[in-house]
Amino acid sequence: MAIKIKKIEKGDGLTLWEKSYLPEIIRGLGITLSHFATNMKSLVDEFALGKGRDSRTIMTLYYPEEQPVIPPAYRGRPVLVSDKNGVEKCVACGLCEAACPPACIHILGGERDNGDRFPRSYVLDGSRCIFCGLCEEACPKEAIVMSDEWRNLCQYDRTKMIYEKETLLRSEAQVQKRLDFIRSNSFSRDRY
Amino acid sequence: MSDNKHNSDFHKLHHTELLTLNMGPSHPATHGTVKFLITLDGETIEHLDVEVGYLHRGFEKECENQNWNGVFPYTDRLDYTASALNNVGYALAVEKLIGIETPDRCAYIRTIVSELGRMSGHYTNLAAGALELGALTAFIYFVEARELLWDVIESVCGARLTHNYVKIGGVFSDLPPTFEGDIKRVFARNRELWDEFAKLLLRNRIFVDRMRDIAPISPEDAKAWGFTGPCLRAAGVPYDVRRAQPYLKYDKLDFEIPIGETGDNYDRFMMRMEELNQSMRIVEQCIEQMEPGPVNVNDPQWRQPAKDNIYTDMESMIFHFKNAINGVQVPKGEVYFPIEGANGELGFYLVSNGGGKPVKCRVRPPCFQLTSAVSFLVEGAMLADLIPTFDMINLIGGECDR
Amino acid sequence: MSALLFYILAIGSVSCALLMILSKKAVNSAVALVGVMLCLAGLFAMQNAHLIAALQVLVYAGAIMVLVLFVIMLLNLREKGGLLTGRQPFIQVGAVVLLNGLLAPLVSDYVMAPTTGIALTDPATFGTVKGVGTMLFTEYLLPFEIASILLLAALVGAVVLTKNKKNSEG
Amino acid sequence: MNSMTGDLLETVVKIAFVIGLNLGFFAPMLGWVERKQSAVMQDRIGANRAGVFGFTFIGLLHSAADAIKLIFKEDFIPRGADRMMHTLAPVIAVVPALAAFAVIPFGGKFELAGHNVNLVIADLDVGLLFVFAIASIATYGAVIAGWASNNNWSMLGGLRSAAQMFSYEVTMGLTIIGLVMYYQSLSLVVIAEKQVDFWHWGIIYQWPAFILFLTCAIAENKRIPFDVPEAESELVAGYFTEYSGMKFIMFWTAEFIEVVTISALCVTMFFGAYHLPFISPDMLVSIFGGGDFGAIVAMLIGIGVFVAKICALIFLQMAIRWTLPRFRYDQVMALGWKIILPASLIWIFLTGLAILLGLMPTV
Repeated sequence: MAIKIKKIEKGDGLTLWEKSYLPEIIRGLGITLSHFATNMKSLVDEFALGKGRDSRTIMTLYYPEEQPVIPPAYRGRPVLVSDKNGVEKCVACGLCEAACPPACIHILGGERDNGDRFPRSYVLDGSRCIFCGLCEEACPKEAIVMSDEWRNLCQYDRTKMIYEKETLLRSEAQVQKRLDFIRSNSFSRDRY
Repeated sequence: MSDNKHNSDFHKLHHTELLTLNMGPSHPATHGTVKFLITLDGETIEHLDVEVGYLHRGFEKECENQNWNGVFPYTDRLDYTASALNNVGYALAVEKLIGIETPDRCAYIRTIVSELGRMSGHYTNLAAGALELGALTAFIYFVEARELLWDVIESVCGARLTHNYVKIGGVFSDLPPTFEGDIKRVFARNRELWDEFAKLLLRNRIFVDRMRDIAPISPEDAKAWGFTGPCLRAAGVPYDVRRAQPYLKYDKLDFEIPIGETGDNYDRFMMRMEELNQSMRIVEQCIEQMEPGPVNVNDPQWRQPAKDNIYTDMESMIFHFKNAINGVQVPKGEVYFPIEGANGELGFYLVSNGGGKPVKCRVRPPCFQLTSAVSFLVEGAMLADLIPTFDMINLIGGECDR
Repeated sequence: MSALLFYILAIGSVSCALLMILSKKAVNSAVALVGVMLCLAGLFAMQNAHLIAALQVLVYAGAIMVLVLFVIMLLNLREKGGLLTGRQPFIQVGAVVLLNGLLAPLVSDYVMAPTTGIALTDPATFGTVKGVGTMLFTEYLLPFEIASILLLAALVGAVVLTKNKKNSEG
Repeated sequence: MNSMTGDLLETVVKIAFVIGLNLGFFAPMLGWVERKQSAVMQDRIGANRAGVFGFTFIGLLHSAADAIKLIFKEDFIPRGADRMMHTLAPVIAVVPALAAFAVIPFGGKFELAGHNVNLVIADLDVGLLFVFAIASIATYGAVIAGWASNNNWSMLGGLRSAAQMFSYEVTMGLTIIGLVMYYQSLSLVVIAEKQVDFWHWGIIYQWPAFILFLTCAIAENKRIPFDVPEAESELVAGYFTEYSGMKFIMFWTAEFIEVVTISALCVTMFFGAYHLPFISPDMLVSIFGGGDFGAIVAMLIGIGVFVAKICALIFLQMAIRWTLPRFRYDQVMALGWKIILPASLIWIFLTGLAILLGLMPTV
């Protein structure tokens, strides 16, 4: 493709009329006030006339009452997935620990009576986690996934941000959306 | 140092003295954390020292302790207003070192996210520029535009600010099915907001007086200071890495390089305004040209296997465990790969000894060179001129200090 | 009622004046002087000289004192606060009283003499904008114009001084 | 009740009304208007969370919350600051802002129970001059605050504000000379009364004076686009950088009251004061059956009209404040001295010429 160069338009062509400040001030006021009028109308429509959420032209959410829509790709708090019996799928292989860039995962592996490996303790330091999703990528068992949980990620006390295995455990149904996403999209055979 | 030089005979004769001001490290105008040591004569800046380094997090050293894929989250935090661009730059550098070529669709997706990243960077910069001139409504209009863009980015990458989307040999996931519709809707709205932003400012004499002929730079000086990106193009040099050294799919795309005349703040502002339009065009063309297909290289050595392949496919299993524990084994060698970042040429210089971790990961941050020229640009100007100049230089602490 | 107001204003102006003379800090003195001006304006207003009162505030308290304050601030004198101590306050007050004593005969000649310009004016228009304006542009036109030329000279002087500074710098 | 106590009582009631209107209604409302209007202009919602038992009243309670918070905040005086001046400055800022209202008529003259009620605190012959005199005192608040804070940013802000306010005072005085010539009076009461006829409203013949005056008044009030003394991106917060708690709220209140004062002045001089278009107060009195009842109703309508007009102008000022970028310091001065001053001189000349030639009939 040939290199195209575009000389930008300079603002030196201000006419005498524009130099008198007034027309541009009036034009600016026209823009902001038209926003004001549109938004006022939509607010009246929504709250006074009860036309509902769709009529709103303001993009801000009334946060605690309204919740944002979280896309399936969203990476929230990393959680451990449990199988049907409520036991974690994790086999304490340590791949997530190795892959984690800020080193926020600490695993102490153990062995059950039937010979299955399991994490004796699984600690995720939420105050260090950067939500990069590399643990999810590294896990061969789909045992740790990035959930869509984003509440209470911040605490006043750092000790409250250190998550133990019990607090991280989620049933498969709870993270089904994310599991579907990574199976069909991120880590599926169609990718390559 | 400067005191002897600037406390000239005039000041001695009139028993006056210059005022030394510490602007920053915490000051409303120093986005990021940077300190200016200003010597003022009335309102005129006699001398200015920029002190950077307050946001130094040891990025380059940190990389030496991460495996090749683990560096991506850190590159996000270089230019955090346009983090996808850093991802892409680093990935391209590593791939050049390995010598692999990503599939077509992947290249298109990377082009799209780079341009979205560039747009987000420019939106942030222009909005902050308006804010610092006191035009709060214009600021919010562009923040709204950026917010809409981030919604799309979030649906693609999973995060609004630190995407960590690009991987060695591909991207994390394919575009979501809603992507095309979202982009159409968002771009339509963003074009409206662009128009309103332009109408609020560009012909307004207050704005023009604040920006025109403030801190101009000649093409020669700009080159000598190592300017790249919008600031260099504002001085009239049509240098753009996307054209000078095409990567990804840029040679198949039709876009224009905007250039300015005098290299003043107004030109720099206009440059970014125009690049927003060009970026939107690029994204639209990419969506048009893109065809369905794989988004990762088909070689288990470099990319993550599918989850159900890990236990069924021998090769996948071996490389998955090896890559996760030891990192991707990048061949020995060194490489420099520049891309066009939001602020200019963003280059990654990587050295590998054949192991799983980079031996050296050096970044050429575009705004470091730009920041070094701030004192050259504003000496003799007024205190109030420093603010828009500094904004148009667009120091991003994470990128400049690393 | 008006007597009460008079005493408040009078005591206010005198105490502000004393504060001005006695305080160590130049800025405090300047602000006290503004207080004096305001109290004087109140006294003028009580005499139905509303125009003079307004001009007193506008010109002296509002404009001139701001400039004085401006200069004091720029000089950035590093003094201690509080009032003067020891013999100094007596010396300062004494000096002012002495100066006033010297000037009193001069002033009294004009102010206290019963047959000057004031008596000539119509009591109905005394102190009003119209009255003052008419007098200024008829009877006292020449002094008025001379004063404006003097001010113009000062203006030109100021411009010349600031211009000089730029040149020596360049 | 002898007439003097009656007068005194009347004055006290009027003063209480004006102060109550400003501090009790306008100052908190402006806090709300500034937040909400800007929010709606900018596609946002604006503050709406402060509430009592879940009732938020579309964010109205935020002003109360602010006041409570700021009153209980630490009153901080920086080391090396002049304590007395630091405390005095916010007071000097607030008092003149309120005092200017003394000469602004907020209703007409009515006869109530044989007593002449003139709805203005002080019917001064030199009302306009009084306003300017008071405005010139307001400069001290900013200057002293800037000096007393022992902070370079405050100092720069104080110096800028001194120069700016001083310059614009001069210019502001000149911008309305044309209007004074048109109405042949400096008394705001007289000017207000002369606008009974809609065709004598100041805006009709004197609209250039309105534009010039509004510009100067906004500059005098140091709001965007003229907020160089407190430009937050340059001088942090200018002269009140070092203020917190009650003192900060006083600066804040002073700024809002000045917005109201400017609006009230513009209404009085250009927009027919308390008059409805085409309906005189006398007509209102007779419409409502004359007598005391009619007078009271007409009085209330007059006050209501006045307040409504003020609100409209406040809306305009807020819209301007949220639309425009900021000037540079030297550009503010250049605008004042090189554009507005000559323009107002030209306008005085043109008005004089028009009156002389009979093109603009004086009222």
